[in-house]
Amino acid sequence: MPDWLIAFPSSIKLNISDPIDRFIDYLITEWDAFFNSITNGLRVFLNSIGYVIEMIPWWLLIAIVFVLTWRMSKKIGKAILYSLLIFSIGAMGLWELMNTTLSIIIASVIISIIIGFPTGVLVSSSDRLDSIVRPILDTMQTMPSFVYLIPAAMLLGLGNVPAVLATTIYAVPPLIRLTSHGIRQVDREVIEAATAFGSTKWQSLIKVKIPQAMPTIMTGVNQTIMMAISMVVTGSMIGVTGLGQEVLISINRLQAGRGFTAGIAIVIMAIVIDRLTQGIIKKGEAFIDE
Amino acid sequence: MPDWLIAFPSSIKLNISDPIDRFIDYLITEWDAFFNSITNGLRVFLNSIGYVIEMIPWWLLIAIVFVLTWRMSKKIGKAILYSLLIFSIGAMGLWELMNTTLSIIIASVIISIIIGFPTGVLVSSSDRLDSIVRPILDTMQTMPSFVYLIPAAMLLGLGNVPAVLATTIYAVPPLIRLTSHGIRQVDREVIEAATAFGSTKWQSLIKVKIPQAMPTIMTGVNQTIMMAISMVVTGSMIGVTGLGQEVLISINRLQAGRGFTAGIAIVIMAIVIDRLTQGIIKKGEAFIDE
Amino acid sequence: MNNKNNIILEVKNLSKLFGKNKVPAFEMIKNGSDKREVAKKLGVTVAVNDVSFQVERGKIFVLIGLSGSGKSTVVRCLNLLQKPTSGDILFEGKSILSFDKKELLEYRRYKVSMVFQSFGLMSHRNVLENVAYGLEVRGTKKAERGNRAREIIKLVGLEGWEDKSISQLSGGMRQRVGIARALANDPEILLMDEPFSALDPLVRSDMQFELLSLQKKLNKTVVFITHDINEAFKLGDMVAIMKDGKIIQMDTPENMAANPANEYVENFINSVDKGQIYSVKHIMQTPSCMIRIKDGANNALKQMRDNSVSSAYVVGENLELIGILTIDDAMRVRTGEISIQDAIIRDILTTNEDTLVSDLLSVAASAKYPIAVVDEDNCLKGIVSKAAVLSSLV
Amino acid sequence: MNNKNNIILEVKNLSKLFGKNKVPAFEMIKNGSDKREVAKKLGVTVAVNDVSFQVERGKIFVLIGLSGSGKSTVVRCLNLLQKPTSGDILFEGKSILSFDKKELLEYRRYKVSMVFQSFGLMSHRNVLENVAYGLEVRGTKKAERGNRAREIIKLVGLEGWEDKSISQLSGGMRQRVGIARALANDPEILLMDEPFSALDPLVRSDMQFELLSLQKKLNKTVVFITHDINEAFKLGDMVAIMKDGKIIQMDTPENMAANPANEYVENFINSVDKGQIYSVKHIMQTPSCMIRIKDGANNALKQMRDNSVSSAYVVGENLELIGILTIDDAMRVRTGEISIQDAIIRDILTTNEDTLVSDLLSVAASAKYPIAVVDEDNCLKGIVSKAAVLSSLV
Amino acid sequence: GDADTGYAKQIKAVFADAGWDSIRFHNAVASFIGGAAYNIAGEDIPGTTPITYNGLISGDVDVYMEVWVDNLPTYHDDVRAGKFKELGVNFDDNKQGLYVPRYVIEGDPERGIEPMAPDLRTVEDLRKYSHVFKDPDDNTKGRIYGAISGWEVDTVMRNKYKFYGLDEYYNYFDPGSEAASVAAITAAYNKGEPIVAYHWDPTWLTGKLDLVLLEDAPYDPELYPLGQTECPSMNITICVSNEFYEKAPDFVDFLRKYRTSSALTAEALAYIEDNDASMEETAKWFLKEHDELIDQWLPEDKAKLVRNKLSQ
Ligand SMILES: Nc1ncnc2c1ncn2[C@@H]1O[C@H](COP(=O)(O)OP(=O)(O)OP(=O)(O)O)[C@@H](O)[C@H]1O
Ligand SMILES: Nc1ncnc2c1ncn2[C@@H]1O[C@H](COP(=O)(O)OP(=O)(O)OP(=O)(O)O)[C@@H](O)[C@H]1O
Ligand SMILES: [Mg+2]
Ligand SMILES: [Mg+2]
Repeated sequence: MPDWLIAFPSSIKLNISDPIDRFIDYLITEWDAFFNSITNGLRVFLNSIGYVIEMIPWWLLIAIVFVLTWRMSKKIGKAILYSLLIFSIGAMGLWELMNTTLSIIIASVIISIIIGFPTGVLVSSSDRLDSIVRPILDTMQTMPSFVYLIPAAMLLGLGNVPAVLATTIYAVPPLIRLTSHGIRQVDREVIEAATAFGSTKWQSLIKVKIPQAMPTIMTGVNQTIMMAISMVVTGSMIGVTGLGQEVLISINRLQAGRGFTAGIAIVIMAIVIDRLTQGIIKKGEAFIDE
Repeated sequence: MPDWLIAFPSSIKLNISDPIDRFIDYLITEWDAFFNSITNGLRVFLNSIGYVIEMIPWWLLIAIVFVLTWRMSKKIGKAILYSLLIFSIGAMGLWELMNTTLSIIIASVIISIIIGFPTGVLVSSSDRLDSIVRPILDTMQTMPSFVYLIPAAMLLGLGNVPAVLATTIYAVPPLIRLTSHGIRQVDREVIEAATAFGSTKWQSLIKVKIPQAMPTIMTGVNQTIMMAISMVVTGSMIGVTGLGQEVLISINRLQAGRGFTAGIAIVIMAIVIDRLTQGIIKKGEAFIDE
Repeated sequence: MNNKNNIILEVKNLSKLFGKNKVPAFEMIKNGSDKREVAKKLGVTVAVNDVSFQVERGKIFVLIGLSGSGKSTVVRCLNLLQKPTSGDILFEGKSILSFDKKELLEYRRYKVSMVFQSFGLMSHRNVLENVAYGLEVRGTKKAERGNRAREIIKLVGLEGWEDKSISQLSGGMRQRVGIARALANDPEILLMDEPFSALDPLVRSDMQFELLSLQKKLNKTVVFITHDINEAFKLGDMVAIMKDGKIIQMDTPENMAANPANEYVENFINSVDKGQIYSVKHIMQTPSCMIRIKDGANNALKQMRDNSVSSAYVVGENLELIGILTIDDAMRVRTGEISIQDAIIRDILTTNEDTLVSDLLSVAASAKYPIAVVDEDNCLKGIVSKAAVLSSLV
Repeated sequence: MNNKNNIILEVKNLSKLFGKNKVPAFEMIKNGSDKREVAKKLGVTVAVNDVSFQVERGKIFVLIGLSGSGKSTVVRCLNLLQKPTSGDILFEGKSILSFDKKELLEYRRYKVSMVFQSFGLMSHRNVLENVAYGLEVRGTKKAERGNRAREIIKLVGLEGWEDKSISQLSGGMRQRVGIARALANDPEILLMDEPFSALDPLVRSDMQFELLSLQKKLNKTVVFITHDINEAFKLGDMVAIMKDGKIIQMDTPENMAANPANEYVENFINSVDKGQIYSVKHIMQTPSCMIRIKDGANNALKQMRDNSVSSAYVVGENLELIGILTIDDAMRVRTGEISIQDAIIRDILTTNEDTLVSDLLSVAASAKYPIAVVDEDNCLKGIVSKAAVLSSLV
Repeated sequence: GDADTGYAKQIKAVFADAGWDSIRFHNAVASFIGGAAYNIAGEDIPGTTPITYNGLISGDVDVYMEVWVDNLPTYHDDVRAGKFKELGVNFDDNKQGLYVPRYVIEGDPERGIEPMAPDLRTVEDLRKYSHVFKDPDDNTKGRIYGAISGWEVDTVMRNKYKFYGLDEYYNYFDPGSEAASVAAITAAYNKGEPIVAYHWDPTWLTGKLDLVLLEDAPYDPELYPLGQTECPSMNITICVSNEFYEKAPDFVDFLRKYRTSSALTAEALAYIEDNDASMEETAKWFLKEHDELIDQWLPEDKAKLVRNKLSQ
């Protein structure tokens, strides 16, 4: 059996690597100013979030978690549990690191929701758009973040800005997908009723489709938060401090226990943020119509 | 204002790091045989998948993609497009690497579906279970894989086995969540009708709930595939060769183009696997009842 | 008839509350508070309140009542789609609440099928697969259940639509798929929650006919909810009227129409087409003037004058009806103009006791004389006058 | 009446096909193929096939027909929930198909509201919010729309349920929420797709009454689908019967009941309670014997004998009804026993031409003589005999 | 003839590919020689430093050609505990410390870059130039790109930063990973911007870019951990797992003798970079180029086998 029947013939060669390199070089040299301005804009946003979070004394943050959980779940047990969990991050000596990580996560989640939710809504409205967007989302989720992080770091510098960008790229697809999916699943009859009463597209969206799709959209938000938090370590690989850095340090030092401690802190953040977001969105639904 | 009012008081100390270390040591020393048997079992499974994939000549794989896409979408254009995409991986010189990566992904996705789908179904049936499982899923998704990869590598050795485990841990939560969510969203009346006709729990599940929830479950499968593929690079950090390694090498050499080339190959795999899975599941639905 | 063994379904003091605070709510209604008070005070909806009834095998039991009065809830308790808050339900003397899992499954699979008020169809299955669902979960073979389903689909007039998806059907077609699904199961008890509400009169009367013949031929028992009083009275062997979760009257259609328990029931059944309920025996009168043929013309004339009527029924030895003699003809017989035999008008309208008044309408309208009611032996039982027909319709 | 300006809605050659291959299917039906053939050959469902009608402002236009005959589809075309495959729909003379986005929105918001066959309620909103939906999208202030919605909720008998979620309602209650939502909008045209199908007779007749009074008072136009022929004939100013996507007869209830276009229509409206359609003018006869009071007893006797009747109607100078004179009394007048004035029975039953036969039933049953039909001026127009009443009900 | 008979007895040797090119290069050389002369089937296993190091302990990795001793806190304890065998030093003439691009000091007329810190010689001199190495996140201070988090040297660099009072003028920035650090240096270099960053030599980067190591006080083992002296050149050792040590004594003997230098390694890295060559090609080229090494490392018979193989 000839070799090419088994192994892929090596004579066929597609080289996209060089053009990509040239393109990146071009970006770095020609578009520097442009990327700088993006960076600076984002940096201001990030810094202000960071600033606010820094400002909050530890006991206030715990109190906020307590009150929010209580008001949302109406269960004092839950409220105490979540406050204790957050408290334990401090007790593990990771309070400052948590604050840093928190601001990155909050920024990424905010940006993801701002981008993902409207995009999902848009995509739900057209099968054509969906079939265009779907492979893009696949790409965003599976293109290894390092591949674009390093060029991004070269364009934007190391630190929070490219980390937030990469986190957003990775975290936004589930929200887009689930928003679109949720809206598509809404009962046709209910939408028809809305149409029949003279709802504009916008009105049937806001007043009918989105509220009806809310449970699914909330699953999307949850996934987006999970994805964003799962990028914490990756972010630390391009210079973000915080819990991710702690994980990297302990891994490089082969300190499994220390790594797990930081990991647990991250998980606690994830659980608390997830619960609060779900609660807030549920409450928020009530206000969506006027 | 006293310092402890702002900074978390450093006198409060919770040390979980040492107990964790001791626990891992205990696992390594006492449970070695147990983990070895797990490893060996999994390795046999992985190797057989790998073996099958190695066996398939490149043109046959492309033909399979072509035929499957064609039969599922009934669109020859799509079939040609996907075949060309797979072909281009070969043309980029990454065929062998793709094969290696493919077997890991396929194994992880199969295991994820085998675990995630029934778990999701189970979780959908009980709110109590849901509130127990939800934080576990949050943990699985946000605990940085690095943290458990080192102990896992110590327990299970380097290579494919811990990589598949880590990938599964990371990839299975969206499927569980969306399966449960989808089933919970099924119209109560339709389930009632099934009950009224004397369906067992199993029958209403198989014949009504799952088919009705299928679109949402499919979104879950898509997310699981995406997550699994996004772990390719992490897998290469514990001894898996393939496209992930190619990405790591190019990153370390700052060869963005080469990294993107490997990344694009990964993305192509993602897109094709996703489409085929969605197609197969859609077709499969027809056979689910008897 | 009222043989205990014939009771297939017995509902005993069934109550069903929705909401929290069920225990205090239960206390409240026990102490005589009504639905509205309980709802206001505790936020508990009393859907069914201490309802008891028995359904005989092979009979159609109809529930009617105001919207929201708890009919659907009662029926949904009968196959335990809803768990009663209190009370008991006996199937063939055995409490269905005590059924274990397997018994309940068997009960639902073989004993009882349901037509849902809002259809409850499965959108992922086509018409055929929906109809075959009950057979499928029982384990009937694919070919067999396909045949059976096709048969029933034909029966409900949806032949040719087997492969369509539910979303392509009109409202009435969907309802018929729901009916077909329940019929396909061939259960002993059919629970039908407003099964014909979306059907046009032609299809509806076909369906009614099918239901009646099923019930007659195969001795099926039916619990039927409807808002159409005519339908209730046409189909029901026993009709119960519900209000605010209670049964306020339960009786046969005739008795109910004749003796409404109170003004509410009267109002409720006001719109009924009474000709459809009343049979001749309800409106016939004793013939005021009946003469034997051997009595002769003089006697006849005397009797007519005494009763101040202008015609008399002539009967034979055994009271068998022979004909009518008018006062004019009787006079002519007396004057010898004609013989009594010739004078009797033999070509007269007769009917029997069980004929529905509505079926008598056309006859009565054109009849010159009151209609004679006879039994199988042609014995005269009574007469029905035009005026009686008319007034029965009021 | 048939003034062009009064036509609020005009449907011209409306067709609606479902499925692919619409163009060849359209050819087929144009060439006279019927629904079934098209479905078989091309898999296209012909839901509506060349339907034309006009609806006058302030009238109720009723669509009836077999399940699946295309009624819902027609109505859904009227607010463009479904886009017609061909044909045109004019609202106040303007094609709604030519409406731009904004016009269509205004049309749906202010001109036309719909009650859906399967309710189409929004499960994430409570009863009040569902009812207020139409007002909300218009931009009505929260307080105002709340008041308006509460008012309408009361009207449909759901007071106290404002805050409940839809899943807590019974079938009939849900339907009433759907009705309330459409009414709250106060549109010019109400499209009602079997709006009362899940309602019990009491609530239903309340609703019918409300609908009629709305239509009368506020000059609303209604397009109404129902399966209840009585309802159709009771509410409809004009009734159209559909079959297989076509209108096979369109007429006023009386005409339709009197002259069904074919056997199908006859069968279809068979179950109708004809007393509800026929008014006295349909069944009254010219009095066979009418005498003037000044004519005297002899003349009266002669006329009665000529017509072989036993009583005669006595009228005055201007044909105004005075009373009845029986043949016995006339003889007594001739013998001088009593005066003609005393002989006339003045306490007789009268009615007028527009009374429904059903309303005459109770009177007719107890009446000794035929009932006199008079106009506003008490002039005798005709008489109605018991037999006529009876035979009109057949 | 050897190949056929030996095929059955081939010993598998798993080489750690800890993620950088020089270790891959040394793997390729050792692998080539193993294949040619010791019936060794070499195979790379990819991973990060800590994971491959763990693999060495657990026996998943057989041969570790470059153990950066000072980056592994437990290394000396582990060697003492006998968790694996240290065979010797691969090379020890490497450098590490704070680097700046040469144009920062001297300018680059070709690219039109003026000298930005003409008097910059030592680490201490940095105090004067914080305005040159501006921190984009904090315009009051400069930025020093530090070592990789968790490496031993990171602690040293942080101490140094404090010791010289640089903390007053600079933020110590943790780049997080090698790739990020290299990306930062490369990006700055390509744009001709100033940067001061921790790095080490040899890497392909130091081979490619013209970087200057800032001077520091002479090495003193006592003071070094406190950051007060220059970094010593680190021992880059070769280690094998205990199992492999038993299994392939001949090959282990060869590895014991294996020794290169920074210069040699840098040369090979440059070859890779310039020719886009594969590791195997580079190994062959390298052995041909430095034929003398074959004699230094191998007994005569084995050397012959290797030369035979090279000439094929
Ligand atoms: N979305 C659709 N897709 C395909 N076919 C449809 C669709 N909607 C309606 N049809 C078909 O159009 C025909 C008319 O349906 P329509 O709903 O108008 O009937 P209808 O007169 O309202 O019947 P019913 O009294 O049962 O509600 C039916 O044959 C139905 O199957
Ligand atoms: N799931 C539920 N949760 C709360 N209340 C309910 C629920 N189901 C029914 N109810 C209430 O129970 C009462 C009886 O409802 P049911 O459906 O039995 O009425 P029904 O007699 O069938 O009325 P209809 O003729 O309108 O269908 C209603 O007041 C209803 O609001
Ligand atoms: Mg009901
Ligand atoms: Mg309809």
